[in-house]
Amino acid sequence: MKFARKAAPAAVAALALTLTACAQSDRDTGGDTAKSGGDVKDTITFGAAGAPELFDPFYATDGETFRVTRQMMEGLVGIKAGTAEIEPELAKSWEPSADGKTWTFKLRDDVKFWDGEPFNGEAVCYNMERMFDQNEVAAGGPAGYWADVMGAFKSDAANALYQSCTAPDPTTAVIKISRSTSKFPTALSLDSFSMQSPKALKEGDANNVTKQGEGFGYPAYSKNPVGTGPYKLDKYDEANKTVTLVRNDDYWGEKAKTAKIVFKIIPDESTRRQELEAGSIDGYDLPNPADWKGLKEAGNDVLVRPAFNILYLGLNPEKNPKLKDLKVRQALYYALNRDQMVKTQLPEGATVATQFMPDTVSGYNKDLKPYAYDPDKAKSLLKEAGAEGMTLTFAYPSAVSRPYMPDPQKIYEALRGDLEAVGIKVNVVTKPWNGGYLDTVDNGGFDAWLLGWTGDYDSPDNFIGTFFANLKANDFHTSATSYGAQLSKDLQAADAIVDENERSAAYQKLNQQIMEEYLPGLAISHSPPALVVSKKVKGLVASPLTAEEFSTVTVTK
Amino acid sequence: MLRFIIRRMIQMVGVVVVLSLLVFLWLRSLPGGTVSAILGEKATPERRAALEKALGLDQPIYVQYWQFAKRALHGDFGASTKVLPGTDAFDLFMQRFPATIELSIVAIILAVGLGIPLGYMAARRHNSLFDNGSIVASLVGVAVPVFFLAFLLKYYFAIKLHWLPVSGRQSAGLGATHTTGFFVLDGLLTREYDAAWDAIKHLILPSLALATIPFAVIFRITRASVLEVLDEDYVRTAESKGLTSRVIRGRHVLHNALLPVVTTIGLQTGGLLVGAILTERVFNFGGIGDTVAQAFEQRDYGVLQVCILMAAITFVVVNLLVDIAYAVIDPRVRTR
Amino acid sequence: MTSMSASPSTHPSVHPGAGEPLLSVRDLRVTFQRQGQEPFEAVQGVSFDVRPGQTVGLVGESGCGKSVTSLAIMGLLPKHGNHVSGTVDYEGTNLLTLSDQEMRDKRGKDIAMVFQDPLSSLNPVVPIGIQVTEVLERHRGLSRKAATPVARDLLDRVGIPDPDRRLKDYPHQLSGGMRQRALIAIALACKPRLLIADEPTTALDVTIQAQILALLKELVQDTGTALVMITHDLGVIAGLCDEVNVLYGGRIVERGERHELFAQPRHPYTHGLLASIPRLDAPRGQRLQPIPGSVSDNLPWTHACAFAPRCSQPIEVCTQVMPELEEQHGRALRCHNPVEGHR
Amino acid sequence: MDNPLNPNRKKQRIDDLAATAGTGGGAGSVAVADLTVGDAGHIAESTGVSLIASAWSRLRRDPVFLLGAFITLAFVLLAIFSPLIAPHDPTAGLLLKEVRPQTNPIPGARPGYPFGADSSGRDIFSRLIVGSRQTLIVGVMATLFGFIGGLTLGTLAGAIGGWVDSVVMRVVDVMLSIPSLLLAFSVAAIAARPSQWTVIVAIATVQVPIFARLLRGSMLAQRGSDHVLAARALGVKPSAIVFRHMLPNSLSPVIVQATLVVASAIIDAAALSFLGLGNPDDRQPEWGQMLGKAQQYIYDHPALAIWPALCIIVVALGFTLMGESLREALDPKSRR
Repeated sequence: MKFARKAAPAAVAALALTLTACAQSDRDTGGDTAKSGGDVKDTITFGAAGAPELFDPFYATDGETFRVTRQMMEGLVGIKAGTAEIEPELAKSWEPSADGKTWTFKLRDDVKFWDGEPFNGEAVCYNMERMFDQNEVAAGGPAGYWADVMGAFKSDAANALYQSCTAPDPTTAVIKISRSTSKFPTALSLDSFSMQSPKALKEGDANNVTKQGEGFGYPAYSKNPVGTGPYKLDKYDEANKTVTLVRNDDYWGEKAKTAKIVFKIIPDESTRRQELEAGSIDGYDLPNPADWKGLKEAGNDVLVRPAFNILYLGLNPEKNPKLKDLKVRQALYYALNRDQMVKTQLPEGATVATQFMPDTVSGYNKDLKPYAYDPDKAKSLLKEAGAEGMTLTFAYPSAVSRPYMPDPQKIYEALRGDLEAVGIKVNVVTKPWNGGYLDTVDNGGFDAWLLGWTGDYDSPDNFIGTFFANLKANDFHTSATSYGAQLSKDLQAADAIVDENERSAAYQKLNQQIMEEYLPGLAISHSPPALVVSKKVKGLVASPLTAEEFSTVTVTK
Repeated sequence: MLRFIIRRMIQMVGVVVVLSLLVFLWLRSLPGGTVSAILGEKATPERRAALEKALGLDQPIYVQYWQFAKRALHGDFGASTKVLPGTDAFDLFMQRFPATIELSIVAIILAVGLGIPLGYMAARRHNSLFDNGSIVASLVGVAVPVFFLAFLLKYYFAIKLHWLPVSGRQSAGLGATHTTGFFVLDGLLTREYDAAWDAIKHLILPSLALATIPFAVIFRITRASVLEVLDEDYVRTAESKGLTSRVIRGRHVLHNALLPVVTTIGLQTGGLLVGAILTERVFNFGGIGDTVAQAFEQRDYGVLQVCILMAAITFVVVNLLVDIAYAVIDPRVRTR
Repeated sequence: MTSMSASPSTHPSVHPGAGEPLLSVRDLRVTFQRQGQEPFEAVQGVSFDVRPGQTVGLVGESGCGKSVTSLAIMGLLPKHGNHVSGTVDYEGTNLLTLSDQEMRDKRGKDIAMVFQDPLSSLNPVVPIGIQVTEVLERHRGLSRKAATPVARDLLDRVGIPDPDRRLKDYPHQLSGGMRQRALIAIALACKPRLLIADEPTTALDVTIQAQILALLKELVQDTGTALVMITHDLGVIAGLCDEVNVLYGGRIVERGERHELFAQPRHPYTHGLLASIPRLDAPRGQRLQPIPGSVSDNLPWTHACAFAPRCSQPIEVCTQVMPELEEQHGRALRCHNPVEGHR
Repeated sequence: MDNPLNPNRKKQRIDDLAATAGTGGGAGSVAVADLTVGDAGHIAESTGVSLIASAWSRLRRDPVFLLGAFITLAFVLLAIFSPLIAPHDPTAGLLLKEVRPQTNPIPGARPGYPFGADSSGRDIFSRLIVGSRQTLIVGVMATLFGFIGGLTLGTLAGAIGGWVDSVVMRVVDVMLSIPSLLLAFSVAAIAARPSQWTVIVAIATVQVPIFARLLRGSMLAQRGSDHVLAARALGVKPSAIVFRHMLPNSLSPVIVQATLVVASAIIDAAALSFLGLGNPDDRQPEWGQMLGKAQQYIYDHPALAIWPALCIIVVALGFTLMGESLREALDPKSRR
């Protein structure tokens, strides 16, 4: 005990010092509150489901982060409120070359980053080069959207979609890409590709992503981002799990209507609901469809977003050879009573899918009709294929709720019942989403499974391209089928068509082929995700891309 | 005494080393993993491979453990991958830990502050209505699943009656200053008394829920222990000396009766971590319990490793403190 | 030691301890009532006197009610589930009618008690010194500081070596004999006029037993304290007591002056008790004669002699009629068919 | 969450309980011998059989025990005959056609459906009734597996002694030092395919060290006891001594513990379900799972949680009351 006795006073003294040193209140003295008087609140408090990963959107991958950074950052290309369509944002206009490989962007000349740096062509190119030039660690993980869209980084420049960026004058940026693609320039509307202050990026050593143990370490910049948007980052109180943004008073466009946004992180959905009812938050994302009614009755506005997703039943012909027969796959499709499932298990506004993309995406084929519910036809098809009484290992994920399937188990139960009704023996398998479900899907461990996709941007390639274009490795194992190679080739060809109408026509044809001739999987439904705000909140426009902007929002007292 | 403490410290190091290996192996044997958690639907084989390589998860497991052990020795537990990506796992732990400590302290104060006096009263009125009633009440308290109790409290006091906040540690718009991470203390130190009061209000329901089981246990142990001590010869001796009931109660009955209670308190304090997982989840309290559950769901290895190891160390330290406290009040241990 | 009256109440004075009885127990009855169980009368009308300075023994097997009697006198029986009746006059005051507080004032000051197991009777977590001083603080109004030297002297007086150090020691650090000495020191701290010793030597080694008995005898004589000695061991009685009460099944079955009783036990039970003690002067080859059976064989006193089933010489009436306590020649006896002649 | 009846004062409590085994005759400590005159002599000669007999005679009149036994018996009967009692098929989505996630997620009560239906249109009343069976299976199987594991370890340690004892007991101590639900959580998490059985195994794992310590303690206590020494002196084979003499005498604390474990197993199953580690397949209803899954609808439809929670509370209370009164009846120390 001797040691402890000697050390104790010192420790106490040190503690006391620390406490006094840090016991200064750094609270605002309430100036803001006074300014924005009237019947409008100066703060929007929004219930977020998760903590933002970091504040440099380039390394972010999830919606919770983008919801925050979207208020602070802008890209060359923006998204029209309430739609998936693109519109000018930091670029006033753009023009592709005839081969679709050179894109000239005309930039706004009245934009400054918060730190006073001007936004111009050089800044654009600095940003593009910064995104392109990632170290190995960042390339492997955090820079995921770049990897998705551009294919590769500077270290592997030959395989990259992005080639170069030049700034002939301050209001012009010219971006060269290696091939014509439907992604361009739509993909530039992704939050990850927001424009950030070159000076701040440099000073914050923004590209210095490191491997830290089994995770990634991010540079200082990721906590102090500098953008051009209507809000600035004020404070991230990690202990109290709140992110506070304040209005950017020098914003180039229309200034934000409310001075402050507080994102309160509440992972549990029912707790978000309770907080809303208690009035401690003004709104939250992804309310449980079961709560919609109650929420509306309590006087809240449930804003239903147009569905921009697809739920499908994946099939693996490699795992279960019976599935190689188109008739069997069609039989499964006819067996499903999707109308009833959509009505009973999915929220209002959900629709039965006719193809692997929602109707807002260009290339959607309006003429396709859904496979009707026809158990008799299913049975006869199975008989024809000699697959009566076949066994199907059919899986669904537990411990997860996705926008396209709010309650996987319920959806599964409905579909399973339909399959069993036509004489198929179903092996019920379930695994936790992060606890082996996705891994098993990727490893081809199930005959059939439920999965889906939410679009990142308005491009057919983002849907059917993602699913089937990569012949070597896709969840549907199209490489094991007769049509796989052809489909992959056709998809790549369609993507490269420069003319929009021509391209759309090509995709429509592909959609028809996929659904009628190939049927690699069964497209099930589109389900609209919603967000809910109290009736005091005005001016929030729901976005199919879940890309709501809060700058137009006011909250009455 | 000092030797005893040193010996326990050495034991603790052993426990931590063994546990670190166990936790490491446990994490690696979990189905699924960090990669799925990070990539979600975008988990194509190529992206998977790239991410595994970037995270070093493609190496043989013993290499991974060796790397982990080497880093851990320097206090480097890596960064969080999903709970708070990029944040050092240890920093994350230190940031969340005060919430759990604050909650646990209040809960244990409630449990002890109510459990010991009520247990004593029940024992003194052995077989009375009060005694039987409180025994049954404590058994009922134990039979109620904690998370359900937490929900009931929240439902009535926060949602229906609006007396107390629904969740969290502090109201979002308060903009309170946080220095130590103990919000009540922060409020007092920075003289933001409204913030301290706000934090206290947020503490009431979760700590009540968390305190139930330790309370029931402490109550029953105290009661049983007092009953036993009341029957002891030395209490009769004390009575035969004509001592005042105050002296008998304090010096002879309670002092002895509290010995097993102290052990119990220690064990219960350790067990609070479990209760905290459930309670913090219901109240979105943002402490270690909540973090562990979240890290588990999202397969955030770094955070899980740190949290479990630190929880184990805390457990051992608490038990050490209990043993020291035991030695202080039981001379038979002290002077052995 | 002249004539011994059978009835204590009419008995004039006896030496030692001449004069009015210090303690006079009359028709003491203790009934245990447990929930859902038949009431059980552990003490069924016990009467005896203790005069100042006198040493009185209560002898019997375990379960005969002797300890219950002592606890009833001290007012230490749990209030709940026990019923005590009769009178316990201490210097003219019926202790059974005193309030809890009044009784507290008497205990430890006027009447003290030494218990059987010195280890369990001392608080394990309080130093010996405080266990001595607390009684001084309570009854003599001394401060802790003032009481400490007194306690030290007390420990010294009961023969504990190095009393200064022992004051700070805890019970587990003392030997068995030492602990019993400490208990005696505590009991005698306020110079009580009556000391009840309940099997004070049972838990001790034989060699220590003798020391403790000698100490008790010496202290009692020095201070003029009356002593009620409760024991199952007639050997202890032999060395210490003036008068002996033999209890069986909650009643006194025989009473007499020590020498007379030892020389000529009349009750078969007393006789049996004496016969079961090994004697050095017994002829070689003579076997010890244990009393057969156990207390569980008892008959109810109400319509029989409780001892009859174990008796060596029962007659028919023993199982039909309760014998009364009859007094003759300074002795009292409760038996239909007493043992005749000397041992 | 962790149930204080089995859990955390663990070691000490377990050892106390173990000490009550096979010591039937030693009753009535010296201090109270005189007070329990009639009783004491009786007990002094009693054997294990009459210990149980006397315990039974006490239990018969104990209202606490009777209430607990009544609840337990009703529960077991319900579980056995549930399919006959339930008005509807608990797995059939009878009201599914009414279910609309956004307008009518939970069909309400009506004639024939006293508690309404769940979100899959299944009759809640029937599910509660039939759920008793799975609940009983979880409780009993978890206890049984825990007991078998504990029996193996405890018998090994207690009967063989020596280094086997040390090794086994170190393992047991390590297991006991992990908060119980955390251990169950860890075990359940490893399961590649979560199901009712993973829940059972996870909960059973937590009980293994408790049973092991209990059995080992009471066996050690008996190894030195007279009847074992006598049997050994008579040349009875060691295995026969263990199985015929020691084991039967160790059973009374084990029975007490088992009764309490059933209660905590049912509660723990609910907690696991709440944490998302329960049985994901809800075709066969189980109360803990029903409660765990009801969290999603708890705000608008608290009844969905309250009914299964009430069932759990009542049944857990029944087992607990029975266990506690058994413990008291079999514990010689409490015979006052």
